[in-house]
Amino acid sequence: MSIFVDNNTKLVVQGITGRDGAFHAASMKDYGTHLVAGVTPGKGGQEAGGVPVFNTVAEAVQETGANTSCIFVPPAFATDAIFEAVDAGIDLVVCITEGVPVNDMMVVFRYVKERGARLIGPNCPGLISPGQAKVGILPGQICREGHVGVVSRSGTLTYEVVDQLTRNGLGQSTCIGIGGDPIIGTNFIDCLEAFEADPATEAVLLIGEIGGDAEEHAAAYIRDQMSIPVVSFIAGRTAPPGKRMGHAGAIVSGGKGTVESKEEAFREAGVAVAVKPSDLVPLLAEKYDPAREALCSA
Amino acid sequence: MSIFVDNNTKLVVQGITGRDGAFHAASMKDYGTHLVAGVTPGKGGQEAGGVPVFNTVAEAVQETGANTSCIFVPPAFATDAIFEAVDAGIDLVVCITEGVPVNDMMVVFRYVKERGARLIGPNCPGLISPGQAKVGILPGQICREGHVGVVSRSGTLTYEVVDQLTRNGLGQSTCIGIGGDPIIGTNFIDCLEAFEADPATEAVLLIGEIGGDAEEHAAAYIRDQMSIPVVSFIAGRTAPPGKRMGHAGAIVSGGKGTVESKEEAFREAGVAVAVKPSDLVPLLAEKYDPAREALCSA
Amino acid sequence: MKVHEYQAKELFVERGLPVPRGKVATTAEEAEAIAKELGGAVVVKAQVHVGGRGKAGGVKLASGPAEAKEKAAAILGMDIKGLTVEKVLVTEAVDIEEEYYIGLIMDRASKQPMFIVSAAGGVDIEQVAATTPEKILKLGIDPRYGVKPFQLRRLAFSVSQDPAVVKGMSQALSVLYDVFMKSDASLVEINPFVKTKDGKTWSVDAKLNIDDNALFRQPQIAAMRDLAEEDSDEMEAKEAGLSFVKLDGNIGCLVNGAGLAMATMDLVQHFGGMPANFLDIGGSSNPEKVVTAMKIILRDPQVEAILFNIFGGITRCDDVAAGLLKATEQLDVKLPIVARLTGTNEEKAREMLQGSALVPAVTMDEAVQKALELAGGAQ
Amino acid sequence: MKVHEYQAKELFVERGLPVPRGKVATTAEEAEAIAKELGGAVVVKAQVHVGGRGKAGGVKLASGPAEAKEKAAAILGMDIKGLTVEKVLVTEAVDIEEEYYIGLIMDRASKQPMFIVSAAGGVDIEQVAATTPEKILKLGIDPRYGVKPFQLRRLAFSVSQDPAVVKGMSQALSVLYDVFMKSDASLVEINPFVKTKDGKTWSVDAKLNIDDNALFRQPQIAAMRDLAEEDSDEMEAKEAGLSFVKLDGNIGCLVNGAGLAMATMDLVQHFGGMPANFLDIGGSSNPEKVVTAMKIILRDPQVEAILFNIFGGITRCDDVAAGLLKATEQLDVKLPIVARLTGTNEEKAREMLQGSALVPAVTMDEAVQKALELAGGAQ
Repeated sequence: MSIFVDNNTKLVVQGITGRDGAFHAASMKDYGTHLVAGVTPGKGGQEAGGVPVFNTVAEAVQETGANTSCIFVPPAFATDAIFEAVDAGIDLVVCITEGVPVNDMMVVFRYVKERGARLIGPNCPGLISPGQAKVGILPGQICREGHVGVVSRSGTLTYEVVDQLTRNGLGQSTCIGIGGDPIIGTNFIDCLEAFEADPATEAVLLIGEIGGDAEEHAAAYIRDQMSIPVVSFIAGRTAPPGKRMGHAGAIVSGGKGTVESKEEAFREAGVAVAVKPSDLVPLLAEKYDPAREALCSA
Repeated sequence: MSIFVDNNTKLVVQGITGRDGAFHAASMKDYGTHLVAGVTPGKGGQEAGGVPVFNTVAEAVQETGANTSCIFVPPAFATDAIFEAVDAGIDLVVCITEGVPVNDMMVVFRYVKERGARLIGPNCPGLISPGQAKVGILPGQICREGHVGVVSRSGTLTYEVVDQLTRNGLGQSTCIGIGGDPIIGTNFIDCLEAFEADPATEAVLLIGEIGGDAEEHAAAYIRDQMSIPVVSFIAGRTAPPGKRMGHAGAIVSGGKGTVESKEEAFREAGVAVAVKPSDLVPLLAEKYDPAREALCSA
Repeated sequence: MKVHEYQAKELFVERGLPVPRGKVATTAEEAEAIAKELGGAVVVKAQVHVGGRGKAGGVKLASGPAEAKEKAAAILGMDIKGLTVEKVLVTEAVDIEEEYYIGLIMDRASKQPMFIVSAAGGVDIEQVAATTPEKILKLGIDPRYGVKPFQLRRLAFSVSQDPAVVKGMSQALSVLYDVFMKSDASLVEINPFVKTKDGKTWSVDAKLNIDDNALFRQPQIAAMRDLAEEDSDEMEAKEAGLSFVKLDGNIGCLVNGAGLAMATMDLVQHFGGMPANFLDIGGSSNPEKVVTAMKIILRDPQVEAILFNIFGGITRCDDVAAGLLKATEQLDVKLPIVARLTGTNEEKAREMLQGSALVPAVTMDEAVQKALELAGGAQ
Repeated sequence: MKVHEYQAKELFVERGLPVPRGKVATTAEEAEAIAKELGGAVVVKAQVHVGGRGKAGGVKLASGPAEAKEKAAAILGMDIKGLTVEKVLVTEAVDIEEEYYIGLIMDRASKQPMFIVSAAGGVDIEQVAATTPEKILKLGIDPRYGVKPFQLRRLAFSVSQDPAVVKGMSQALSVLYDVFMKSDASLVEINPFVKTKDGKTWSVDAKLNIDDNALFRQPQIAAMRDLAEEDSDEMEAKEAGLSFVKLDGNIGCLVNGAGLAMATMDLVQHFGGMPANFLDIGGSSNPEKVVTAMKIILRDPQVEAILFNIFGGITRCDDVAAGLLKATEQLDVKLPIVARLTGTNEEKAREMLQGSALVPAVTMDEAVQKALELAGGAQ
C-alpha cells in the first residue's frame, strides 16, 4: 500500500515532447509507472516515449483512461495545464514546474478543490511509492519498498533523507515532495492524514523549512489526530530574515515562519525534532521498530 | 407549514430608507412579518419604520439575528447587495430589483449556491406564506391560509390566480414569484421540491411563460418526483418570436421557449394545463379536493 | 439591444482580431469611394438588425468601385423583413477556403457563457443545430474562472488540425469571450470565421447582442444604438417606463405586469380576437404613464377597442382610474374602453369611473369578451 | 521584487487615486527645483527598499525650496540599513488630521489576498498586530469573485463613520486590489492613508512588492527594478540560473536544491562555523553554472573554504565534477575545497576528481566537518 500513487496509477505527461518532459517520462516509465499518454498541443497523433501524444488532456483521458497527470510545461503555461487536467477528470495532478505566479495559484487551488481533485506542487519533485509507481523527478534508485512515509517541502533534502532510510534498511511506503511555493495544492496535513489512513505506513518523516505556518498546523494535526510516530527536521535556521532561500515560499518575514517557531510547535505536539538530517534515522529508530511492527501487523 | 418563509423569518430590508424599500418594509411589517433591521450604507445608527438601520448587513445580522433579506436597491447595486447578504450569513435573500445585468447574475448564482444560501429573484414579487410572513411586494389581502402552493414567473398574473383561489375558498401554503429574468436564484424545480416536502402543501399551481426551458425541466421533475397534483398555465402564446415581453426572460428565440413546447412537456408529464387563467381553479378542483384532503390528513 | 456588424467589428479590432478592412457608407457614392480606397473586389453588405440578409439580397460582391456603387444603390433603401437599409458596409473581399461558425451565448440553463463552434460555417447555425447537432461543439465557461487557453484549444482542435486555423480561432474565441464579458453581451458570433487560401484567418461577419439590463454601464455600446432600426413607439414607451410591443390585432391592451399582459393578449386570441399590442404599465404607475400608454395605443389605426386589465397590488386602481380619466379628457378618444380594475383600491376606482363612458368589467374573461363585442365581434 | 514609493504611486495615480503631487530628485538642486514648482512646504523622502526609513532620518519636512535642497543634500548618499540613498521623492506636505493603515497581502494560510485596515496608521503595522491586534481588521477576498463594494465599505466603516473617509478609503482599497491583481503583487500598502484638515483623503506613502514568479508577464513593473538597490552578486547568480544569498561566514557553500542548501548552512553553524552564503545551483546543472557559482563565491574575501554538497538526482554528479574541475582550471583557486558528491553517477564523479586537490567526503556531516577544519577550525 501507499498513498496517492500505486499500481493503479495511469499516467499522462503534459509537455511530454519537451526536454524535461521527455527525459522524465522515460524515467518514470523505466521505473515501472504505467505511462499511458502524453499531451502536447499541436502534436496530437505523434508518438513519444512509446506512448501516443494528444492535443488535449480530455482526449488523452478518453482514449487511455489516464487518472494521473505529471506537468512539465513552462511556468507561463502551468496553471492552464492544471486547469486542463482537472477539467478532463484527472484525479491527481503533479505539477513539477517551478516559477508559477502565486496569484494564479490562489485561483487554481480553489478550482482543484471544488472539483474534488488533488494537486501536488507546483515547484515540487513529485512522489514515489517504491516498487509501484513514480510520478515526478525523484531518483527511484535510492528508494526501497517499506513502511516509512516521507513528506517534505524540499527536493534534494528529501533524497538525502530517503537515502539514509534506505541505507539503514528502512523502506518507504510513499515519499512525497509537496513543493517549495507559498501556495501549493497538497499540504503537510493532507499527506499526514493519508499516511495515517494508509495501512502500509507505520511512521512518518516530515521535512519542513522556513516560511509560512504549514509546519505549525501540521504539529497541531499530529498531536490531535495521529497515532503513528512522526519525526521532523526543519531547514533554514541560518537564513537571514526577509530573504527568499531559493524556494519562493522559504522566507522569514515579519518575525513569522522561523525554524524556532516550527520546532517549538513540533516539540509541544510531542513530535521528535532532529537537529541535523543525520539525526533523523536514529530518532526514528527510538520511536519505531520495524521488526516489532512487522510482528504486530503479521 | 409553508416553504422558505414562516414565523421564524427574521427580516432585514436592504435599501430600507429608499422610497420602495420604506413603503414595502412597512407593508411587510403590517402583514406580521418579523422585520428586525434595515440596511443603508451611511445611515447606520438611524431608525426607519421602527427598526434600527445599519451600515452593513453583517452588523444587522450580528445585532438582530436576521436570517432573511429583502432587497430594494437600484439595479446597479443589486448584485453587491446579494453578495453582502449571503456573505453575512443570511439564509434566504429575496431580490425584488428589476433590471439586474444578466452577466452579474451568472456569477452571483454560483456564489449563493457555493455558500448554501437561497436567492429568490431578481425581478420578482417575492413570496408570502399567508398568516405567517410576507417577504416582497405581493398584496397580502388577497391571500388566505391553506394548502395550495403557488409558484410563478410573474407578478400580477400570480395575484390574479391567487385571488381566484381565495375567492373559491382555496387557501395557500406559500405563494412565490420566482422572477422574470433569464437567470434567477430559485427555479420551478426548487420550489416544487420544497412544496412536495412540505406537509402543508397538498397541490400546486404553476404559472409559466415563454422563454427558456424551466417549465420543460419542471415537467420532467413533476413526472418523476412528485406525488401531489400540479396544475399549470403558460402565458405568451400570442407573443411574436424574437421580442422580449416585458420580462427580460420572456422571449421566444430560435424557435425555443414557446408555449407549445412547455404545454406539451406538461401534458406528457401528466400535468393539467389550463387554457386560460380562469380555468385553473376548476382544473385544480378535478385533481384536488380540499375537504377530502382534510379528512385524509386528519 | 443589437449592434451592427460594422460596430461589432470595431470592438473586435480594438482587441487585435483581424477583420477584412472596410467602411460604412450611407450613399452609393460613398460606397464607390470606399471601394476605390480598398482596391480590388469588395463586398457590399446591408447593415440591418435582422438575420438572413444574404438570402434577402442584402449582401453583394462587386469587382470594383463602379460595381460597388451599383450594388450599394440597389441595397440602400431595400426593405429586409420590414426594416429599411440605411447603411452598407463595404469591405475587402477575401478569398475563402474554409468557413467556420464560432459564437458565444448566454446559456440560461447552465447559467454561463457557452461557446458554440462548428465546421459548418457560413450557414444558419440554428438549422445546423436542429438537423446535424453532431456538427456542433458546445462548451460552457464558468464565469468565476474565465476562459482558459486549453478550452480555446479544445474548441479549435475540434474543427481543425491546421495550426493556422487553431491559432487564429483560439485568438478569435478569446476575443469573443472578452467582448462578451466586457460589453455585457447576450450573444456574440462570427459567421463565417474563415481561412483564406493564403493560410490567414479572418472574422468576416460579426453579430453582437447586448443585455438591455446592462446598458446603463455600457456607454460606448449604448451610443451605438441605431434609432432608425428601432420602433419609435417602443422607444417612446421605454422612455416613459412602459414596456410596449406592437402587434397586428384590433384590441389595444393596457395591463400592469408582463405575465398578466401576456395572459390578457392570449385571452383576446382565445375568444377569437387579436391583440394590437403588448403593453405593461409596470408597478407603482402614476396617471401620466397611463396617458402616455393611451397615446401610443391610439396612434394605431387598427385598434377598435381598448382593454384595461389591472390587478392592483402595488399599482393602485384609483391611480390607474385617474390616469384613464385624464387621458380621455386630454385625448379625443372615440373608441370604446373596457376597464377591469381589481385589487388595491378597486372600490375607489369604481366610484371614480362611474358616470364615464367606460365599460366596467369584473373578471378578465368578461373584460376581454366585452372588448371584443365592442370592437365589432371576433375577427 | 520591491518597487519604490514613487513608482507604486504612479500605478495608483493611473487608476485615479489621489496622492500628494511630487517628483523624484537625484540631486539636491533637483529637489530644490521640484519644491519651487510645488510651492509651499514639502516632504523629502529617501527612496530605498527598506522599512523604517523615517526613524533612520530618511524623511524630512522642508518649509520651502531652500530647505528642501538642504534636506535632500542630507538624505542623498545616506546609508539606511546598508543601502545608499540614490533618490529622494519631493512631495507636497499635507495637513494631516487622521492617519490610517490600509494594505493588501497574499495570505498563505487562506490562499487569498487579505485586506488589512487599521485606525492606527503611520506606524509599523507588524507592531500594531503584535501588541494591539484588536486595532486591526483583516478581510480575505476570494479571488474568483474579486472584491465587492460591500467589502470595501465594511472595511472603511470599521475605522470611520466619516463619509469622506469611507468614500476615499473605499476607493483606495479598490485601487489596492486592482493594483495587487494586475501587477501580481504579494503586498501593497498605503501607510499612512490620511484625512487632511480640509476633509480630503490622500495616499501619503506607498509600498509595493511583486511576486518574482510573475515578472515575466509584468514588463512595466520589471522595468521599475532599481539595480542600485540590488546586490550585484545576487543579480549575476539569477542571470545564470542560480539562487544566491550573501551571508557573513567563512564557508562558501555550493549545493543543489534549496532545502539541502539551507540544511547545509545550518549544519555548518551546527558544527561551529558560519556559512558565507546560500547557493542553490538548481536542477540539471551544467558545468558552466558551477563555474559561475565558484566565481561569485571566490569574490568574497571572508571565505576560507568551499563546500560542495551535491545529491545527484536529476543533477548528475559527473556534470558537477566537470564544472568543478573546469572552475579550478580557469580560476586561481587557493582555498581548500571539500566535495561531497553522492547519488546519480557518483562513482564517475569520484574517478574524475581523483588526483585533484579536492577533499572528498561521503556524508554531509563529514563534508561540513572537513570544511571547517580546513578553514582553520570552528570560529
